Amino acid sequence: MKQQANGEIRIGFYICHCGHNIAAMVDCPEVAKYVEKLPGVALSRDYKYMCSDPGQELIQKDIREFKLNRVVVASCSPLLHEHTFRSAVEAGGLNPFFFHMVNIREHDSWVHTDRKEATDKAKALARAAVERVAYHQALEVKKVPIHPDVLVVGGGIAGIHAAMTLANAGKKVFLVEREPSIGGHMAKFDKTFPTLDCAACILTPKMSEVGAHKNITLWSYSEVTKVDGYVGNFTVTVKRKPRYINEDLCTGCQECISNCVYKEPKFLDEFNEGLGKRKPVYIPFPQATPQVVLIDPEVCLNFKHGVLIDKCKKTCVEACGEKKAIDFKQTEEIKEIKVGTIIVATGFQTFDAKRVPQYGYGIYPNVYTSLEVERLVNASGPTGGDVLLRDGRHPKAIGIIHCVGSRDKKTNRWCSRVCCMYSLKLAHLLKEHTDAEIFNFYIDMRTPGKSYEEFYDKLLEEGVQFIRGRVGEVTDWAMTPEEEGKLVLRVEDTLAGFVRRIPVDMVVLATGLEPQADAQAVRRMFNISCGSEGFFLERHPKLAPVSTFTDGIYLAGACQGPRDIPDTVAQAGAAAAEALVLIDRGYIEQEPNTAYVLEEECSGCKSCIPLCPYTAITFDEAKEKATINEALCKGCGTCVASCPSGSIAQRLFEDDEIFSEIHGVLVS
Amino acid sequence: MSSTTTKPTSPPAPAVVPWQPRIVAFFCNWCTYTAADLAGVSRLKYASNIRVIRLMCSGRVDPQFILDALARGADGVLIGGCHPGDCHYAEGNYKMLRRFQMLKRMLNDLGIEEQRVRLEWISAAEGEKVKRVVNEMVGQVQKLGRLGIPQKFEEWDKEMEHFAAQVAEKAATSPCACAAPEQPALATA
Amino acid sequence: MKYSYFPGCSLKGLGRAYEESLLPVMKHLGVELQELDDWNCCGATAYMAVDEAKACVLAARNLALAEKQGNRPIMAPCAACYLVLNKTKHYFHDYPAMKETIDRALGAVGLRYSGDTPVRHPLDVLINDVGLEAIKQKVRKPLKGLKIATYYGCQLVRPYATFDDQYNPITMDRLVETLGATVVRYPLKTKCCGGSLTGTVPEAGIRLVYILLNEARKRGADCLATVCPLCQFNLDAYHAQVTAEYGPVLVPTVYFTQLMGLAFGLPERELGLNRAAIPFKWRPTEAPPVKAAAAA
Amino acid sequence: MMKIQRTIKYDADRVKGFGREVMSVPGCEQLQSCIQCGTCSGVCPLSIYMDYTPRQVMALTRGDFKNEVLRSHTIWLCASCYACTVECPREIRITDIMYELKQRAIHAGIYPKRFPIPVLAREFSEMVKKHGRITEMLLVMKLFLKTNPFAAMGNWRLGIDLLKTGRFSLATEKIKQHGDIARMLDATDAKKES
Repeated sequence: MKQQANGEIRIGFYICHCGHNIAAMVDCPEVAKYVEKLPGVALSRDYKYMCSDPGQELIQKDIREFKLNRVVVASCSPLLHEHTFRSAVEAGGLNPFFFHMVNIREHDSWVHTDRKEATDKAKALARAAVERVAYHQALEVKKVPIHPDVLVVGGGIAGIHAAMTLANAGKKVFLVEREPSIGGHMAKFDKTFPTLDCAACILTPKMSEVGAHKNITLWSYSEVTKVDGYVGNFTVTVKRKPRYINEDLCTGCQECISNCVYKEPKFLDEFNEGLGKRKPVYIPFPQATPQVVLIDPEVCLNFKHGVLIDKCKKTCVEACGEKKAIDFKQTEEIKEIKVGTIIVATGFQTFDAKRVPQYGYGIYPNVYTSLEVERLVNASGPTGGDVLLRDGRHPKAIGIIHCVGSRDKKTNRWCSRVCCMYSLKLAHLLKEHTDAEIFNFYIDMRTPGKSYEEFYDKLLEEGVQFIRGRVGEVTDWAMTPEEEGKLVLRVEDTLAGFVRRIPVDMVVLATGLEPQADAQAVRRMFNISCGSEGFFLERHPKLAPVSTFTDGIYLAGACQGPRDIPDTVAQAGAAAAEALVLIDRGYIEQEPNTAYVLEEECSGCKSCIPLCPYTAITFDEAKEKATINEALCKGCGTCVASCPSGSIAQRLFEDDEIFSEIHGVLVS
Repeated sequence: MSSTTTKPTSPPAPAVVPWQPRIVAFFCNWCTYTAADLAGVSRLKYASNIRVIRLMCSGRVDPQFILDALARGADGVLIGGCHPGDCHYAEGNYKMLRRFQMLKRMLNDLGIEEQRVRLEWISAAEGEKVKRVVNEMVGQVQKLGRLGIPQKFEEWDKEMEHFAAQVAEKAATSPCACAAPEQPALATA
Repeated sequence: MKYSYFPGCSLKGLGRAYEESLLPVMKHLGVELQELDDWNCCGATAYMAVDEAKACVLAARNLALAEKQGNRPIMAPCAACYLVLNKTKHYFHDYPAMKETIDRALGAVGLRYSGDTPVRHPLDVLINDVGLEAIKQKVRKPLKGLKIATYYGCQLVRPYATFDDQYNPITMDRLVETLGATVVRYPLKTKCCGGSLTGTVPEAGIRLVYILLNEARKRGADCLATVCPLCQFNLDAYHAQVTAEYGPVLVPTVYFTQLMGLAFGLPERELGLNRAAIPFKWRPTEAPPVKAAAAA
Repeated sequence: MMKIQRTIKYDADRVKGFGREVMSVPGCEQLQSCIQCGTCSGVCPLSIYMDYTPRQVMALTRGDFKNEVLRSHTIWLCASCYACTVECPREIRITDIMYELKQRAIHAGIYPKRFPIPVLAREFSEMVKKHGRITEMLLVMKLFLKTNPFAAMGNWRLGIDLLKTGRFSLATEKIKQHGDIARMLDATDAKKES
């Protein structure tokens, strides 16, 4: 056992009431009394709010007055306030690591119901900390430089805004988008609530700015495939899918498209949700960024099942002429970049309406999803803004069903937050375009947000019908003559208190938002966590909403949870700011919890070397001993636990410290 | 490792059982400790018998910690780490798993029931699981009864002294496997 | 393939034709049915309303008997029995209190229930154990040209959809198609027939019957195929009241087993076809499967 | 002259604890999480005849309005088709709750007089207790005689059809060990008292 050096130990112990949060379930004064008698404790206090300024000043004052050389605070989770108190200790003139924190709120007062038991637990934990802190050593925080470049993953409105913010601050940004163009879901919307300004009008300027910005490297039609390293020094591998067009040479003149051997578009058009058609060579939508066409090898005659066969007349190549932008030989390209911080803005996917068969999506042609309707009412959409049903009719009555794939234990439990508002918007637009009678079927109308409720009022005045009730089913069997040939919704008008059958020509399903299908894979790649519903998990729901548990990786937009455009943009700005903080500081302080070899004891068995995930351990042939590169060590402690001769130690988690904690929680 | 039951299993009512087992837990900083914080923030209620010691990674859990805890009077030990593939340090949890298997075998040889030590993968989002696992574990250990190794040690020590006296020769060393680490020089205030 | 056959009260009474057609068809397919000795009422819907525990106890006796008598899977053709037996099994596993009650009650008459015996519906057995291939082999007179509205009713697929989809079940569709018939799209295939309400609250029950028959008619079905004696009874026996109320909608309702019998070319008197109030007159024409295939 | 009655409910109209009681029954727990969306009524084939919609029954039950619930026709009109149970976004087993309420109504003896369904239920159970099996026609006859004899005549055509088609047998179905049934059912009650 290593004797601890600093001579006499004088510990100051503080237990926090946290208002009633702790005091209600833990008898703080009693714990303070108990600790006071423990060996090494110079003073022991209970106080209402330790994290408050007076609380911190109290610590500093005591350190000077009572010559404290160790401090223990029993309050909330160290993940919340360890840093606060370390600074306080430092301000008091002590090395910040002569401090240890006890979690008696999240782990005690909040989760137990018996005051006696909770108090005993608090005592045990406090004693463990007191015994542990005696072994603490003075440590220096390690500073690691930050690479100034940033990677933004996802080119929706979140990614676009984050990238622009950083680029305008003079930082180099890599923006990686999976689709052929940036813009994401917002580019598909017709108008945006509650202001009803057209999505394209406000989005496309930002898109072209991104495309033109000297600080932004835009890689569309590309995917991140590998992420190595850690905050400040990430190495990222990006796969650039072949679009069979040389981006630098293509001017976006689209001559190739008009001259394609296919005279008429005949393939389902993804951007228009399959409501429209495109050719094998195409540009997703008029304002696509980058303004570069691409070729779909699955349907282009020059390919067979994606393999080049070179059988087509290639009229497109002729049309392209001197530019020579078309390159059928193009292959997938792998790029490797170094960045210091990463912003994940991979967005959401809409709920698959087929999962609620009772609403007949995919069975009845006139049942649409909300996203389809966005395209249907859009002037540049497949019908040029004419609401023409799949069966060629114009609707005289329309039913909009809210909460499809939301607030439903059998599909997604959560409220998707945007459906109420976009349903109101679609109701307004459909009214405008068709003058049909419109019914909104909602469970609860949720319009929190600046001038959202006012928008609801507007709709009420427009004479849109609102029926509070979740639709039971959509069928095509008629009970009465006026129902013949219509879609019939059976629903309880819960406010009127009876059941109704309502015949309509068109049904719109307000599908909810859910995590991207590959969210789990992405999560693993970036080593971040997901909530139970599958959205990426923020570090703290209130105090660190855009940070993740992995330093240097931030979240923006709906990949973290359903949210509308204003919130998304705000969050994207926040994420960018967080990244800027690191970059402009230029370095990050790392917990000095690295491992080190006790040379005199190392037998040179090499068993630790393969264990290290960061290859921080090497073998010193000369000394025949293992050596640890502390710059590479991340402090997991796996090697420490595995060393057969016990000759590796970890700062902040020394064996003595942990053994004394074990002792502490078990005596008494 | 974790059993998912469809019916809500009511937490074992401590009142029923005369004694409270003492359970030491080693939670990794990134997943399980955070999950326990989440359980707190969500005000979930679970048995208070558990004492959590925070480590950066389950990979840091040295089998000695577990043995030491049992030797000092713990009736059970719970280790919590990130789910396979989610480890903040890539693979610390795998390393722990490997060690854990060997440790279990060793405990069997020592005549200590396997169910007293438990390894669980609990992600930062699984506050509910912390509640479930702790309650299950407490119930399990309550069924097994007290382990009481320190008491055993005392008995053995007595026997040794007795034996020593008989052969009338000072027992220079006590064979006690794990003496407490000597405390540093302390001054009481 | 051996099963403990649990007819249930209906198949001995109003649902007679169901049993009459089920037994020969199963025999023809080499499925061995051993009628559960001394079975009792399953405890069905009405009893549930008086005392759930007792209903479950009644059902449990049959489950216990089955375990005692060769421990074969139970085949319950009546949708109500099928549901109650399954429900009891679920409760037995999900609720300790219910398990205790059942154990005590059975104990009183020296019976035990372990909770394992599977409860199967003939449709399930035909599709998953016998298999459509084997059934195809047996088809002598394909039901060519017969348009069928497949009607599953409620309790077969709800709440325990064990072998088919709750919203859009297709096992019977596949079966009758194998027999050579055509299935018409019938959105009401899992709607309620009114159960005992036809008798107790006619205005409600009769309306449901009318809706079901009328929609089948509008969709051009020659008949409805059903899997439940109560459905068959409601759709068939109340035609007079329906006609009086809404005008004639005489679409015959037959058991899927009767259709199988016809397709297998079994003697008609064995199939209880004469028992329907709305007679089912359609008959397949003798034609070797080969020719049928060519014609198709 | 139109007849009016007060519809306001005073706290005295509640039977406090009723809701909690029902929600503590196995299978009924989920009622706590009802959001009153009305899906149950929307899919219920009988809701069109109910005095309270299934959703309202859920609300009334949770709100301790015992008398309103047990007196309502709704619980007796439920045909147990389980559509509501399958569709409920909160996975509330509404059909089972309806059963629970029917049982309570029968035990409390408060249900519409001469209303056939509870009578059917009781007849049914008595017949089972006696014979172990059901003879359907016997049941139907008894039912009509007890509730309104004229309905029996109104259904003469039905009777004749059944006779014609040989489905109208009055021979009583019995099981051999019908003593067993009684013994089992008594054993079931045994714990109810305890």
